[in-house]
Amino acid sequence: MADAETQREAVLDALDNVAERLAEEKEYLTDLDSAIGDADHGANMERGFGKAADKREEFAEMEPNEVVKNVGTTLISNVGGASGPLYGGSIMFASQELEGGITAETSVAFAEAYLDKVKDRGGAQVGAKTMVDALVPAVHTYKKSIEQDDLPPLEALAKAVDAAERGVAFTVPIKALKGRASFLDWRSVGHQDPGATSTLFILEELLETAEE
Amino acid sequence: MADAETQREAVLDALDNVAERLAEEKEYLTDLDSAIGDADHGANMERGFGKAADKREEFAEMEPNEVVKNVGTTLISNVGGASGPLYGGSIMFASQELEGGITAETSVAFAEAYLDKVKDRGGAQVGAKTMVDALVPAVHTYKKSIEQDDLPPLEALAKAVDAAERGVAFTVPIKALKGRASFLDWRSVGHQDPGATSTLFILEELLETAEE
Amino acid sequence: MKKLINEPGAVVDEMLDGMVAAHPELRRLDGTNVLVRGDAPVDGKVAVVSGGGSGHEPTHAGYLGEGMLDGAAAGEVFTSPTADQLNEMIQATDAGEGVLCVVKNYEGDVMNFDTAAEMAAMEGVEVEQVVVNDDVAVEDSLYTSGRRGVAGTIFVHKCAGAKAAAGGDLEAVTAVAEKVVDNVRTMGMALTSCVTPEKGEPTFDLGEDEIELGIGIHGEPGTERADIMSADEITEHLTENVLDDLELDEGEEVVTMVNGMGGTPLSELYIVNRKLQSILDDRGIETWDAWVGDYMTSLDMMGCSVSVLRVDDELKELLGAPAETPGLTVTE
Amino acid sequence: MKKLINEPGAVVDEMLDGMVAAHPELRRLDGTNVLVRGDAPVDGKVAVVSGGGSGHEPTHAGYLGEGMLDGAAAGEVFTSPTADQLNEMIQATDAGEGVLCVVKNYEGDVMNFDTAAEMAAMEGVEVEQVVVNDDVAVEDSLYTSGRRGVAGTIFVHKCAGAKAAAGGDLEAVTAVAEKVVDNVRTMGMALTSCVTPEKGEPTFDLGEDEIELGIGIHGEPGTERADIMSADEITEHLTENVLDDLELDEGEEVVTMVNGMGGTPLSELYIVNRKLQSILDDRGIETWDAWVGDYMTSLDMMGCSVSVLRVDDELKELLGAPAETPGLTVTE
Ligand SMILES: Nc1ncnc2c1ncn2[C@@H]1O[C@H](COP(=O)(O)OP(=O)(O)O)[C@@H](O)[C@H]1O
Ligand SMILES: Nc1ncnc2c1ncn2[C@@H]1O[C@H](COP(=O)(O)OP(=O)(O)O)[C@@H](O)[C@H]1O
Ligand SMILES: [Mg+2]
Ligand SMILES: [Mg+2]
Ligand SMILES: [Mg+2]
Ligand SMILES: [Mg+2]
Repeated sequence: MADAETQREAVLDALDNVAERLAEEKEYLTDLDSAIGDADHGANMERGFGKAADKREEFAEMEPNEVVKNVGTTLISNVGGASGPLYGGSIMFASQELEGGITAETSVAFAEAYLDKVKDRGGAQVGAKTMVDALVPAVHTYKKSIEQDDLPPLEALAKAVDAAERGVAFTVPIKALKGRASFLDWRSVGHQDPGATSTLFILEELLETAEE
Repeated sequence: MADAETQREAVLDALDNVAERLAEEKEYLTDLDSAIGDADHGANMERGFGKAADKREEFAEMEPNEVVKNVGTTLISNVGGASGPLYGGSIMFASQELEGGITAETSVAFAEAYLDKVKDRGGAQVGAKTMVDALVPAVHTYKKSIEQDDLPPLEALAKAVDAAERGVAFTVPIKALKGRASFLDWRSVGHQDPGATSTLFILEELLETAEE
Repeated sequence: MKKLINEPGAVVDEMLDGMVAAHPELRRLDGTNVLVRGDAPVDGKVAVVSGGGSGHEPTHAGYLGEGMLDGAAAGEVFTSPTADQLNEMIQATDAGEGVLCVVKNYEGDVMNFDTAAEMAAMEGVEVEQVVVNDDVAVEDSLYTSGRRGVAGTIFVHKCAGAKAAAGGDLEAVTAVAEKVVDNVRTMGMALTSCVTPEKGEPTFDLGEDEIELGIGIHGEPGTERADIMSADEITEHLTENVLDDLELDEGEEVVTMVNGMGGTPLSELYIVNRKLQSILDDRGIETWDAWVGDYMTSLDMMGCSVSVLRVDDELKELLGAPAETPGLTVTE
Repeated sequence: MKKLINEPGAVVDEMLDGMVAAHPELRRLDGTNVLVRGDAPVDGKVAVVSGGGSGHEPTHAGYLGEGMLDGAAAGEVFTSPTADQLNEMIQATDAGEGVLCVVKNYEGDVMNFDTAAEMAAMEGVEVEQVVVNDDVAVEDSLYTSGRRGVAGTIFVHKCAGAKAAAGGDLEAVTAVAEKVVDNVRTMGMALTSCVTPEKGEPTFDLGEDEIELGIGIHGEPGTERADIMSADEITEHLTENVLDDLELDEGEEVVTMVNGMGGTPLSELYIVNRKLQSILDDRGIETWDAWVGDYMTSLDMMGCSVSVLRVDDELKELLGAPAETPGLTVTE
């Protein structure tokens, strides 16, 4: 188990990578949101994670779980929209699970708490064409890989990313029941959900960081 | 000299031809007005002369000069804009010259009165890039052809049409001093004046009718 | 994209500054995108507040003032404001009599307002929330997000604001707001999409002969694409959907709103109103008042929505009560 | 072209019907395109009337009502009304105290109003005419048509209307109107052209990176084409031209107007207002009141104009006097 400083640095690196990636994907996410939403998801994600990454110095003295919590509150204060409370509130809430440090075990607890909070706050189940569709397979796969298959976290995370990818693909052919896209009714079929997509990107960057 | 009925029929035929021609040229006139005005000259002319032509039945019992006067008032009531009072008011005013019937002589007096009224009402001299630039050469040529060259009215009218054509061409390279186009200042240079153009079309139709 | 802006990221901030410069009777809360009445909190009065994404001007801050709103929070364009800003708004407008939040039904708005209400409640502020969902274009169902809140929201601001101005307590003000929500229905359409400052191009593409029916106010595509129709046909379509849903009986009284989406000439809205009133006439429904204008826009979108509010004596009194705001003035 | 209309030829007629349906306090003179206050002629009061082409809504009929206009004549889109309709308007509003015609300086308008005034005078009506020419974009010269009348005209309506409401006689009302004309200047710009119902396509073509400076209100091209600039730069350009022409001294007071051309989101007008007020601040000029909105439009054109009116105590009192019209309400 790495010490608190190493863990914090890992969290900060992950944060940088996520922020950079979301900035790169801003236009793509916005295009997805144009098709079935209001064309702001890219800007929302870039703004939120950008602000969080800018706080590197503020975070320099914090415990890893506090850094994570602060990323959550930063998102809450800067994103707005649906994704603000969903991403921000759930990260904030789940950060409690990391109080004892980041281990394979606590990371599973974090993932579960995060998923629960998203479902709770947004009221969406799987199949509503939301970020939940990427999260559920990812979290389920991660938990099983670690707890039952005894895989190392890195491999478990790689499997979770694969799972999330399928979840994203799954959002395409289904009708939205929640979120702005639900207002389009049948016209939402055939389009990929922006929030599920940004969830995948974040997971990909966590994996990338962990591999480094 | 033709009797009142023949004259009235000639006036009504001319009116029909003019109305038809202006309807055909509506888009063209509007395009000219788009470039240096407000894109309504075509619609204005079509509406005005169309309404006048529609009154054929009302006109059926009138003296020729009264028909002409009524065409003028119809334009005044239906055209609006700058061209309404200019065309309508001047036709109405000049119709007095036809009280004794339409002859070579009275037609010259009509033309002169018409030109005077346009200049008076609108305050434009030659070279201001307005209908006056088509009218002045046409009226001057017509008058001289009849009074000094003793040409028959038909030939005089043909020469007047030629003269008006040059007037229209002359409006292209000069800067507008009057009318909406004047607000464009130097940007009006290079464009043909819509009102001079519609004046030419009307003269062409008068000639056409006279030739029939 | 051509817009009268300096940079996309500064639109909301600079617009709010320009608004306060034009309406010095409004005040911006330091470090926020929240505007409040200059005299907020108003002693002895329940506060009525609202908020949501920007791009709908004069909504929301345009309805700040006597007889309407006490606070208005502006999110980024089409993005609901964050919970902490909403919380600041609630705190700044509460005079101890409680605060009614008028929320349009979008999950983003609802979730952020929920969070803010929790935060404010922790500070001892009594908060109530009314969720407006007047858009009949969207099917209402337990398992979905339900209907959107759109232009009918302005009627909620007006009536709840008037009730608060008349000294109603939080319960009474909330009840009025809910009554309006129960009795107002709206449907909208677009001739063109809108261009957000961030994206810089139309949110959706519409052919020269196509329109979108059942749009919201966020430049999202509508529920249906249709061939271009005449103003009368469009008005008929919107109005009939609204009236069918509202289940009005002959002889009932209504207040109507033809709302422009931002890029529609006022002349066209009047053409729509002409048909709307003749449909109501034919059905024996009486128009007590007809609103025509840009009340809740989607930036530069061309199009309109038709709202119908069933009114009784109470609502008529509240709608007719004085209001003095940048976007709506009613005199006695 | 996509518009909320039924047919191009019916736009004005149907819009007027829709207006009266929305504002039953207005009345349409039978068989004309003239609207008047329902209570016209108003006993003992000088009438203030205006008119011009349609497409500028809420101008002109939107300013009918207490404290502003008594009559408004609507021509075809961008075409001044005919003299006989103007004459009917003058006759219908005259209560025996005389009628002031507020005319924007375009030859069409001037010639038709002139003719109408002659016709009305023959019936014994006392008629005065004030020609508004506030547009600094156009050079003023004896040998040309002079300057156009644009958005500053609304200030003339307001002040002359207030003077008439206060019991001023025809001479006094005319004098006030002339005072406003002498002290107001305007300059406008367009990001896009507008589409008239008749023509169905943009009056002029503008590239994606071009704007027109010095436009009027009829979709005519401006005096100059320029590369796209930021809102601040555009505001600077317009404001400086206006201020230079008005020759304001430090410490003088003004009322400003940022007028939208119809297709501009209100948020952008506020961004312009923000810069306008900061320029005035820098020059030590005091803004007594700032108007921001769509007061005199060009159909769906995107763009704005900036007007500045130098005010003294008299004008401030008249501007602040109550008015109740569809397009402008001022409360005491
Ligand atoms: N009720 C919900 N539950 C879960 N996820 C949701 C819900 N509503 C929206 N989302 C997610 O949020 C994404 C949109 O986020 P964003 O565009 O930033 O916010 P907004 O919809 O307010 O504009 C959607 O693609 C979807 O994945
Ligand atoms: N002062 C004037 N004197 C003579 N002709 C004029 C004057 N002003 C305008 N015109 C003519 O009127 C034409 C424009 O007519 P029209 O477009 O129908 O009216 P408006 O300019 O009011 O839109 C111009 O092309 C010009 O020939
Ligand atoms: Mg979105
Ligand atoms: Mg014209
Ligand atoms: Mg959004
Ligand atoms: Mg015209």
